[in-house]
Amino acid sequence: MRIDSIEKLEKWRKECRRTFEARKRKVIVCLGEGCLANGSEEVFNEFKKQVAEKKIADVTVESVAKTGCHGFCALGPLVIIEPDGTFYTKVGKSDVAKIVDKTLVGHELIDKLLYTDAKTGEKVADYAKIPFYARQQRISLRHCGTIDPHKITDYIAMGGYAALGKALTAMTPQQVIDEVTKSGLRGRGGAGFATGKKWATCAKVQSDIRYVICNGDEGDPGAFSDRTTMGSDPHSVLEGMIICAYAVGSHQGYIYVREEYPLAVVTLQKAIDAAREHGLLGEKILGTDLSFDIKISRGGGAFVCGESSALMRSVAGAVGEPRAKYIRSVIKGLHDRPTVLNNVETYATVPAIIERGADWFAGIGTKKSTGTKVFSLAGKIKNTGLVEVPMGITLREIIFDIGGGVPDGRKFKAVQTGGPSGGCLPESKIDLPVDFDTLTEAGSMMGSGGMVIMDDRTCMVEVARYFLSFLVSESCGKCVPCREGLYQLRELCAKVCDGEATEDDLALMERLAKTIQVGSLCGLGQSGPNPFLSTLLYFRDEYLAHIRDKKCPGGVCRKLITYSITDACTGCMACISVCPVHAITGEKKKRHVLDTNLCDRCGSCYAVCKFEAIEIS
Amino acid sequence: MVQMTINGKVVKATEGEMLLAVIRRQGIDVPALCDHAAVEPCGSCRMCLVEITREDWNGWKKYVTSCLYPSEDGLIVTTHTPELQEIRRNILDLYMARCPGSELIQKMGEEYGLTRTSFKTIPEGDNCIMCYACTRICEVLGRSAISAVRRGHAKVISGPFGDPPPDCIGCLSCAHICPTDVIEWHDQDGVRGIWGRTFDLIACQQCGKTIITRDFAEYLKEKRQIPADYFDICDDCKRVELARKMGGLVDQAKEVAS
Amino acid sequence: MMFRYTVNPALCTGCRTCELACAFTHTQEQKPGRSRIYPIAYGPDRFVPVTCLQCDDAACVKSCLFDALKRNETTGAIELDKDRCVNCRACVAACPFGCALIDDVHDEVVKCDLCGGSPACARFCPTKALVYKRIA
Amino acid sequence: MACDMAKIQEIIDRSPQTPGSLIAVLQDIQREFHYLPCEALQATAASLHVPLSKVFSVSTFYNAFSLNPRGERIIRICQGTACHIKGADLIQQQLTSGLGIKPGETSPDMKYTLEVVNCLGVCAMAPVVVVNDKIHGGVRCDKAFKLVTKD
Repeated sequence: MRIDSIEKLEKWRKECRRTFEARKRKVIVCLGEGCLANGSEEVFNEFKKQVAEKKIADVTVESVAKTGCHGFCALGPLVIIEPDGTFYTKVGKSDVAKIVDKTLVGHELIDKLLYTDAKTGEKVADYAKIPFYARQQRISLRHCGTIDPHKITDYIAMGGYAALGKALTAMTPQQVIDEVTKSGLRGRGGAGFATGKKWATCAKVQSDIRYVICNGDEGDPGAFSDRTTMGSDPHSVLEGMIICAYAVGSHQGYIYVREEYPLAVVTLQKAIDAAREHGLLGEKILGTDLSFDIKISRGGGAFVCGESSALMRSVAGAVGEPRAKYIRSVIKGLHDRPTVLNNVETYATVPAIIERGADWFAGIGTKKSTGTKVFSLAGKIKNTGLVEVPMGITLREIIFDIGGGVPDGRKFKAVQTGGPSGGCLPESKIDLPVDFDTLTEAGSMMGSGGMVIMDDRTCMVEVARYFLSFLVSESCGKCVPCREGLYQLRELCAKVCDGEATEDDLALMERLAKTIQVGSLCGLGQSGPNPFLSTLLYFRDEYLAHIRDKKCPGGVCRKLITYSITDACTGCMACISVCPVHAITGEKKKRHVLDTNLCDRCGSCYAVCKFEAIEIS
Repeated sequence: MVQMTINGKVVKATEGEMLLAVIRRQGIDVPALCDHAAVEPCGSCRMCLVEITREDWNGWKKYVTSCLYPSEDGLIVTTHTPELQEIRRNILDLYMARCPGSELIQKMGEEYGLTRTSFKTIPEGDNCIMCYACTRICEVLGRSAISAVRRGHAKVISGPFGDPPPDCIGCLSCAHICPTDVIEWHDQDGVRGIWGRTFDLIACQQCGKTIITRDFAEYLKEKRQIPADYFDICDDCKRVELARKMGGLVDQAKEVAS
Repeated sequence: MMFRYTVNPALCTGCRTCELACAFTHTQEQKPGRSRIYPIAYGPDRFVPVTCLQCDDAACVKSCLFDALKRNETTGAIELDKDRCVNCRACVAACPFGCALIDDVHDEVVKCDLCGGSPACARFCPTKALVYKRIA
Repeated sequence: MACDMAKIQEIIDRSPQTPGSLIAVLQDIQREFHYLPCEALQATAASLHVPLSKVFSVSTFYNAFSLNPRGERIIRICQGTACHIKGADLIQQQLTSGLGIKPGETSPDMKYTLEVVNCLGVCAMAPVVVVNDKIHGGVRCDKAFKLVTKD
């Protein structure tokens, strides 16, 4: 069915809403990657089977719905029973029968599956009351976890494409640009460039062809919000892109999705096909003069392709090497045409701004960083997952109030933000309000919103070495400071980890880091030394401990630690079976012995010991 | 025409002309390793970084590779600040670790006071500075026989599959353009060897002197419509032949006149 | 403006002044490179000063894949842009008259450029066998 | 190695025969064969009018491509930051010693290929191991070998 006018769109919406709301009681199973990894597909199928068999009055097979990622990945697979908002966590296939019998038929709660508030120890039934959700304000993620990403009707029912209709019929392209400018929206991809300004520049360049590209190459390790948005609410990305195309006068768009996200590609393709079928993409969108289509361009597994000029070369089928950006891509981008490149979260936010107005959006967040930002919480934190919060919220609120703090009773040490281009912030910076500018001032950056939390068992020098290794393997190799410089910096960092470095080496590292920052061709190289520089800034004592005392305070660096087995050993044999170099010997129920000469200090025994009988010194 | 300031001196340049060319025209020596007039600039060696600013930038300045930055009105360019010299020195330091055997790099390093690298010499390093001059010239030539393979620190220049490149015609452009002379080749007994391949050299039908390979001649014939027989004789013999022909005409004219 | 460079072998005595003048003009170094002009004997005491004819449809220009050879519209000479030349020698092989040359001393391609409009060979030729003059 | 040339050509013909299709074509071939056979690169170069050297360059630049045949079971260990912090190295060590192959290698019996990837975006479930596109979260190092070898 082609929707060729606003009237038809609204009529269709009524139908969609009726179907969407028809099922009074619903069982929603999260099928985001996190829950999928824990077996949520089996749970979903089991629900369908059980519900069909048991014939419950107000719950039909159609009432069992799947959604994209709900954000609270730590507790997946997640199941929500609407309209009560009953929130079941870690649901296994074997739990399904009980849920059907007790909750769906008997309207009872199953305590075991409910969320336990970490502070009070109480069970919380309604997910809206869980701190993880209660503190969030979802704009970009507004539909994630509530709609089936494969159903355009779900999106329409939730008010989808209304913003596009509004833009196309009630606004001129200039008014759209003005609205986005007024909202203060800044690019969510990392650098935080003003989106409205970018669109305005592109629209002004004389050209018959302009391109709109969505950067879905979320390469920062530790960030996964774009994957979620593309996979759980693809239409809001499309809608944002179409609005942008209207504003700047483009007929062709591309979504560049990284190779590592196969599910997102499938979901996006389905969404594009559905939008095309309904006249929301292609010729004469919604019966207006706007013609615009979107193609998916799959990445090839190269972090550097997140850099705009490399990305555009990759879209054109070439090696993703960046070029010096003295002519900005917004003027001369893909195929040398003016090109608007924004990231997934930015586009997904646009429809909300058009619909609810720039003032509403600008009223959220801080003055210079308006709106909300999605953060991916991972690492040593209880509530791993995705959260969307207003800009200006402190790191403490995100990590401790929403994220639940560090697990296993360990101490918070640092939070890494912004991926390999960002930095590590220590506890002294934890009350920093999070926005584009404060993070940069503190020596880190927003990046794509990844936050990896580290506890006191982390060695910051080793973390720097890890990031440098990442960058060495991801550098395109075009320019010397990045190709040779990061390699040498990594080697020097490894030398520190091995306890073989001197203070002169540290000075050399600082000198080299500066040259890499200033001398590199693209952003990857220029920001490459950040993880090293920020750890040095806040954890210089750890570097010095490695150098002067030959000690690794985090107990990580292999050459500087030894493992031993204490009296707490119960003789469970777990460490013996896991030791790759067979350095541990012993019998069942007898204290095991570790041969330090054989031990290569990998830490496998420490990781598997349930009795804290492995000691690091 | 645009007007810029380079190291305090007002200079004129064509709009869009790359800064490096303008700077060099002033007799200022800015080092560059990957730059060559026959290929598009690529900005990989970073040696030609200069500092630019403008009156209206309020003291803000930035570093750009002059080989890639087009001239524009009002630009204020500085080529040799202590910071820039430090960057160049560190880059050469890195090169010295990678290319311990390169005379050029060694010599340039010495100019910046480096006798040996501060870094760990790379065991698998050769004298290739990965400037892409060879692959770029091969592309201009229309062959693209060689390319950069893999990425990052593991990047090397090679033929497809690491094999002798099938599209190579043995023209030596890559070997000649290479700033560190790392591409090995030899002409011996009428045969040229390069990139693991051998090519027949065309021997002059009169004296046997060789100039280019048969494959290169074929390519020129096809791409630029040069008649095949032009390549049969060497330049020396062609000149002698020309002298003989012209002389013959002169003699004929003389006979006619007398 | 148009110029023409003419060679009249009948007047050439084979004195080789042109060769010296050429080599000196183009290389001020200690070891002079090869000249771009050669008086070649085609019989006893008979010489032709062979040099580039600056052909209209020149094979050297056509053969250069890097646009290093371009005609100077003022002087009429086909000039070699040394910055662009990579020494592939396509022009040397292609010139039907053998007048794109290899300078053996410096191992590079050289070619007559009419000294930028005042060819030394013509200036120094004692017999006027070589003449460079304006024709229009 | 014998190659299904007809299949390769069919895959190439699905995309527009322009240089811009290069990456897409290589991805389609890789998906079909799990690696890029040498003949496929040659056919791609010829059909899309791209020099073979460039096809090779692209296929070695991107991590997604493999030029060697890969095993029946492709095991990918995520080495993203979160996975690293949560002990991905230990998993890697268990799998390399267990399978007897290093990352990037395939076992001689063509059963397993071990690869390391820089973040799969499932950081919340760290550490993550992917076996033939099935994501496994919260992998424990002592269970890793069993996980990837079980049927």
